[in-house]
Amino acid sequence: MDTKPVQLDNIDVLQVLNEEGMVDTTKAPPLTHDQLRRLYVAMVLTRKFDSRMLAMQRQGEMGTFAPNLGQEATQIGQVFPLTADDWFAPSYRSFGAQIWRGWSMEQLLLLWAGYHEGFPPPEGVNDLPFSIVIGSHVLPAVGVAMGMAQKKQQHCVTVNFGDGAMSQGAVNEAFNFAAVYKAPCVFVCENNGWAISTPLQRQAATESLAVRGIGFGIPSIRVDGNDILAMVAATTTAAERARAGQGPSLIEAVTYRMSLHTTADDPTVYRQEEHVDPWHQRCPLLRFERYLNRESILTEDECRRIADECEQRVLEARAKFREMAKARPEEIFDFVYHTMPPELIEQKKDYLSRLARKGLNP
Amino acid sequence: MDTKPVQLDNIDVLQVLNEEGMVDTTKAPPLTHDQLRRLYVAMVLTRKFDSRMLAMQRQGEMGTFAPNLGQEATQIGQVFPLTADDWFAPSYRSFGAQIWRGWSMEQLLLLWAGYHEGFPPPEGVNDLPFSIVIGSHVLPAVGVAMGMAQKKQQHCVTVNFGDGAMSQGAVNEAFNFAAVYKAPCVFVCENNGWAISTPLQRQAATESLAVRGIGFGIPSIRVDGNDILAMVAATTTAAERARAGQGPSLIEAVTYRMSLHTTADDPTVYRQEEHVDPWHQRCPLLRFERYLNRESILTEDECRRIADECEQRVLEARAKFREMAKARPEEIFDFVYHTMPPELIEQKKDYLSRLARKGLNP
Amino acid sequence: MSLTTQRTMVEALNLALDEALSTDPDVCLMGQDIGCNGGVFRVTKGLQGKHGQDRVMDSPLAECGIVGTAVGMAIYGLKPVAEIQFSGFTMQAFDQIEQNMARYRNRTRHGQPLAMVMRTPYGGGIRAVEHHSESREAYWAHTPGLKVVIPSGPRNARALLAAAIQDPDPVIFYEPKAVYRAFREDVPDDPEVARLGRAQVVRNGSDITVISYGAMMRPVLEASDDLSSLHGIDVEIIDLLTIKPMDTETIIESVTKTGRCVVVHEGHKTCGIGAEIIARINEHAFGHLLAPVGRISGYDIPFPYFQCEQHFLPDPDTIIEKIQDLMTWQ
Amino acid sequence: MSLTTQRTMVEALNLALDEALSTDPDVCLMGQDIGCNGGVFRVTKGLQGKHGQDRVMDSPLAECGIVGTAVGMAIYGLKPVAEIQFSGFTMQAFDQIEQNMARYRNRTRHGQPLAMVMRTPYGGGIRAVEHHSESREAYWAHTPGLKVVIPSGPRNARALLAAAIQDPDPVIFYEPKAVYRAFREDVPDDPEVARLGRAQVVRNGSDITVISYGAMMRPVLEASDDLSSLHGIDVEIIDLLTIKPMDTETIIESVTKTGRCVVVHEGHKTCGIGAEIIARINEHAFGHLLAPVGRISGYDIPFPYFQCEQHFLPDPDTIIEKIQDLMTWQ
Ligand SMILES: Cc1ncc(C[n+]2csc(CCOP(=O)(O)OP(=O)(O)O)c2C)c(N)n1
Ligand SMILES: Cc1ncc(C[n+]2csc(CCOP(=O)(O)OP(=O)(O)O)c2C)c(N)n1
Ligand SMILES: [Mg+2]
Ligand SMILES: [Mg+2]
Repeated sequence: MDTKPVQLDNIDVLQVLNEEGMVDTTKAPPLTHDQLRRLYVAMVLTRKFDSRMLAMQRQGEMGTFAPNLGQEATQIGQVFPLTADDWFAPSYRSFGAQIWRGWSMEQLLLLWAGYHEGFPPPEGVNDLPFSIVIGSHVLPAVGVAMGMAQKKQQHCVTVNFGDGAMSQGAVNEAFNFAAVYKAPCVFVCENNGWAISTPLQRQAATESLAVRGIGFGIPSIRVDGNDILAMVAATTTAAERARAGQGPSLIEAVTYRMSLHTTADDPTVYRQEEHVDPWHQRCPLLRFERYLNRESILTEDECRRIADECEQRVLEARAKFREMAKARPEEIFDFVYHTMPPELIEQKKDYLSRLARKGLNP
Repeated sequence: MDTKPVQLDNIDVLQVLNEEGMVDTTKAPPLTHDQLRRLYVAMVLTRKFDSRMLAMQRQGEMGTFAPNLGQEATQIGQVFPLTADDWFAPSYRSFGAQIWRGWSMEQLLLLWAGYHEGFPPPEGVNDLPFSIVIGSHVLPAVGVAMGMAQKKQQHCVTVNFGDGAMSQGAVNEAFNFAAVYKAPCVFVCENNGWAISTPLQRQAATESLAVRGIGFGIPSIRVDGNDILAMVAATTTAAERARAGQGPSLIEAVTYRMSLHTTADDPTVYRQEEHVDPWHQRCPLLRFERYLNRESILTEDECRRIADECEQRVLEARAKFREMAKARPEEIFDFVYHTMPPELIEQKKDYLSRLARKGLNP
Repeated sequence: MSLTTQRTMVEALNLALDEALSTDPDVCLMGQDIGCNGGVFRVTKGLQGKHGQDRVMDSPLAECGIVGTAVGMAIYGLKPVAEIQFSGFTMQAFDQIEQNMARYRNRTRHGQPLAMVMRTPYGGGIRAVEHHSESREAYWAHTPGLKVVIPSGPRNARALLAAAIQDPDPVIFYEPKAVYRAFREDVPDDPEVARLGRAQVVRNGSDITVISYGAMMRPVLEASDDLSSLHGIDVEIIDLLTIKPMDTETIIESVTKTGRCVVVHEGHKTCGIGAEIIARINEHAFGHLLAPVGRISGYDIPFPYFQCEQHFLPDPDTIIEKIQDLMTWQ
Repeated sequence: MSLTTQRTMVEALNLALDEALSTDPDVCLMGQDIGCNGGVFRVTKGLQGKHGQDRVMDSPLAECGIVGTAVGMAIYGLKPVAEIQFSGFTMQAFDQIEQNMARYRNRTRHGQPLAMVMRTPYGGGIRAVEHHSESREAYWAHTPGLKVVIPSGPRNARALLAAAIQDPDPVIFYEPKAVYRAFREDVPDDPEVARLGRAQVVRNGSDITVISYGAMMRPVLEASDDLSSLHGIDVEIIDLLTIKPMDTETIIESVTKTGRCVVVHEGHKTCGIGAEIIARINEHAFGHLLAPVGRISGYDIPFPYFQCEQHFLPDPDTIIEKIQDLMTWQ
């Protein structure tokens, strides 16, 4: 038996844009001004969408949903390197990434308002529907990647989940399957410090979650998740590795859940404002904006205009949503099987007569 | 955000007794001659029991079972440091350790011969029954350890499982729970290179399984599992850490499955003899014997006598087993609930009439 | 006469847990967010503050881990009460429930019995997202070794949970989340402990027996009010309370008397609790039946997205119509 | 007339898999030890050698991982056939089966249907250790979105597995391991594909209907031989073949004709398949019943350790006795 100690490499920590908005040019990804502007717009749109949806929820127009205030850079950064042939598997907090990928905002509103129409990935968008069950989409995402490998397609899958999801057995199985089959998969763990009321220290005994990947033989990195340039750099590298047949990577994107866990949650019960405060300074949008302004890639005026435009787009989506929001209770049997079996036909008949009794016949 | 790389320590690899039976005295655990002899006897007994059970199985007297030829040092080493107040959670291949812990060999024969009487841990033995479902005993073992911590008892739990079990989500959850709650738990992964026909390289993408523990923040070590002294040293340290409230450890015990996976298995279908060959030299018994002989702790004659005595004990156990082996089909309803509910009383009545029809009335 | 306090089911459950923690040092709680957050439905509110982090344990996000370690604590002699945040997530713990929680007593021939409870909210009606409205009590009823208990109101919730915690066997305690805050009821201030395995005839009647449990008791009661006042049909109502083992005797006694029966549950139809009740009536009261037993249940489709859930759930009108049908069955 | 070969069920299943791999490039297999070891029961023997490691994949030891990644491959458009080594270990995959495999089509409104199969040997009778003899088809029958198929002999095993692989919906394919090598049967050399959802009347009779499936078909056939030759009772036998969706029509037609019925399965009694069949007969043929429907099943206890398993399993004598009882029921 070889008795030399097993050497473990250190885990890199990546930050490109520091909290003052200064760039480390040696690490910056090569992005055009247009790309930088698109990233910025997507982040602003995410934030606008988030706050509008919160308002709608508070007014009773929306069901419970999970805000992502403060996580805009992790959201957009992770999907930026993906092509239409790559796949993305979102978590329930990934609507920023979903919009980037081509989900319409009105559809996402439908989804959170409890309409079945909101769930299926839109035509041409290679995404999974998101998973409400923590971690349950990670194995299917690896399966998609294994399918790509089997079909010799040089694409990749990016899958997004939280720090809490790292505790699920199924997620750890997914790491192992991806590593063993060298599946072209990018794991993005959005470590926002909380799983509802559970802080990271009660979720895991390691300071960095990236070390988990090492335990499975997956190249892993810890990234400043509030730094859009670091996110783009790390996910681009990981996606390229995956497409080149070099297997999976794990990216721990360190960010913070500035807002509620969901609209059913009251964080004042379990966390002090002092914990949240420092993160205001680290706001991913502010930091990126400072940089863009200073480098004259976008002026302050342009930023304001972008904000207005994004707000406008969100309002248009809301209007479309309001037109589309119509429950179709008569359809609930129609998608369970390819062809409805006799026992369901019988049950549907019974159900339709219940609807009829309520005056809801289609 | 702290941008320094995350430092990971190397994983120690421990060997005390090398393949020639030479000891590294700087690492040897402080054992008396009597202790060394007891370890040797237990290992010999394990081997004798194993080969007798195999013979009985081949003659139809025993059900399918999992031999542990070549794994005697991991078996005995891991339980050596445990007191009667400590707990042990065996795998289905842990009969060597179980005998050490106080399970009678006749009971173990009953167990493998399909008699329910074989399953319950004997009076006064703080063990779990073994788990046939890979990895399913690991979380309960951690739960026992959490119970100890909660009751402020300074004891520990050792849980034994294979390299294959490392892939189960539930086992990875167990690592995390143990780490987060600092449960007094010693994980012993008996890496024998195979999970039925699956070699380690298709089970995991890391060369050492100890690195998995690091991923959960658990101090981990790779140990020569065919070296009884290294096993004792590593498990003693781990048990002491656990009892002192310093939390769990993971020990990867590197050994080899010399024999069949189970008696239902035919390894010639999937592995070449060349792979097995080098392991004959590394035989844990031979190596230990050489050392004991050279140090005059046991003479060759004494070793032969021990072998005979062990064989004798196994034969006595077989005789007892043969006396005890009696199916009690009328009892199968009697242990499901504390008090048999009416619906089971009714079903048992029906069942007893079936037995009566077969002339099997108690 | 002892005093009572008006409580919601959430408050009544909290009371039962508090009492258990206060009187039995072996009782401990374990679950996600049950500590300072008090659980997502606030059933454990204040309990960590009162009884300490050692006994009211916040867990990592892993249901299998929660049940599996609770199994271990129970083996060690504790009486863990594990909370799974929604019954839809008990699937993650299925292996530990079926392979260990349900079997340890039998495996060890009473040597290592597990006195433990797995609590979890079940059922629809609160406009929740996917996987948050499941009623899969039939899975557990089909699993040998478990007991399954489902309260229908604050008072029986408290008394049944107390009984479940004291019970020597592992209990799946399914809480009808739609009832959590739906109404208040007088709950005795002094400890009250129910007896598991007993159904309750909550209303006597002579024309037809309605068997139900949990959240469906409310539409059942509403329907039978209407049936009696508007249609002169006299309904006998049985609240199962314990689903497994089932109180067959009470069922058979009632159906033998009325000759007619309807079962109502929100869990899916195929191989559901209704099927089992019908089979037992078929076995024990076939000769007394004047009509087939009616079965009102959730349909065999995934629980619908919440804009449609109210139509999926059995409602009083459906129950009324079915009963009227059966009263005139030829 | 096409040629046939005498095959065991294991060989017949191997044939179906080989045919599927040969004709459809999207079919792939995944499971523990299915590669060069050919699976612990040798169902996949030789397939990796013939079709390559990319298409016949040995997996790590994680059932949830097997089903979960198969779900992903199916989303990607492949047709994975996942093997779980024993049905007792499907508990480890319960979450992926219930939350993803069963629901993807509905969740995505037909957008991402999953054409996949999860094969697994079930049932007792082979003197196996704990957790190796489970029959929990009722779990899957209770789960919306799945189909459940259980063959009873080599020929239908091959035709049903071919159908399951071609089916556009996810199928749980339960293989009666006690039948694996129990006998040989003529299996056509040319491809044969059954139609899912159809029960088969394997013997016509007029006195009583016996409904069963899988490994229990053999004691049923044996019992009815005796009943007809020794007691002059003319038994009609239905082999369900597809458990979900269930061919209610065939059942009702038969029971309407005979007026008497027994269901036989080895899965547990409470909320089992028998309960469901009884409920359907109650709903659709109540007026035709001359006696209660008999239910012969596994008892509601963990499957016993193997020295006692033969007494736990329904046997011909039990079936004969029950049928004789029912024939004279008053
Ligand atoms: C299997 C499962 N268990 C519990 C829940 C309830 N739940 C919803 S979100 C959440 C916390 C998730 O935390 P994390 O993974 O960090 O993601 P985040 O919400 O922070 O984005 C929990 C416990 C769930 N949805 N699924
Ligand atoms: C959950 C589960 N899956 C599959 C099996 C079948 N099985 C029995 S032993 C075994 C291999 C176990 O390998 P490992 O963990 O390395 O232990 P070893 O047999 O080498 O001691 C498998 C797959 C099982 N018993 N339990
Ligand atoms: Mg989080
Ligand atoms: Mg092994």
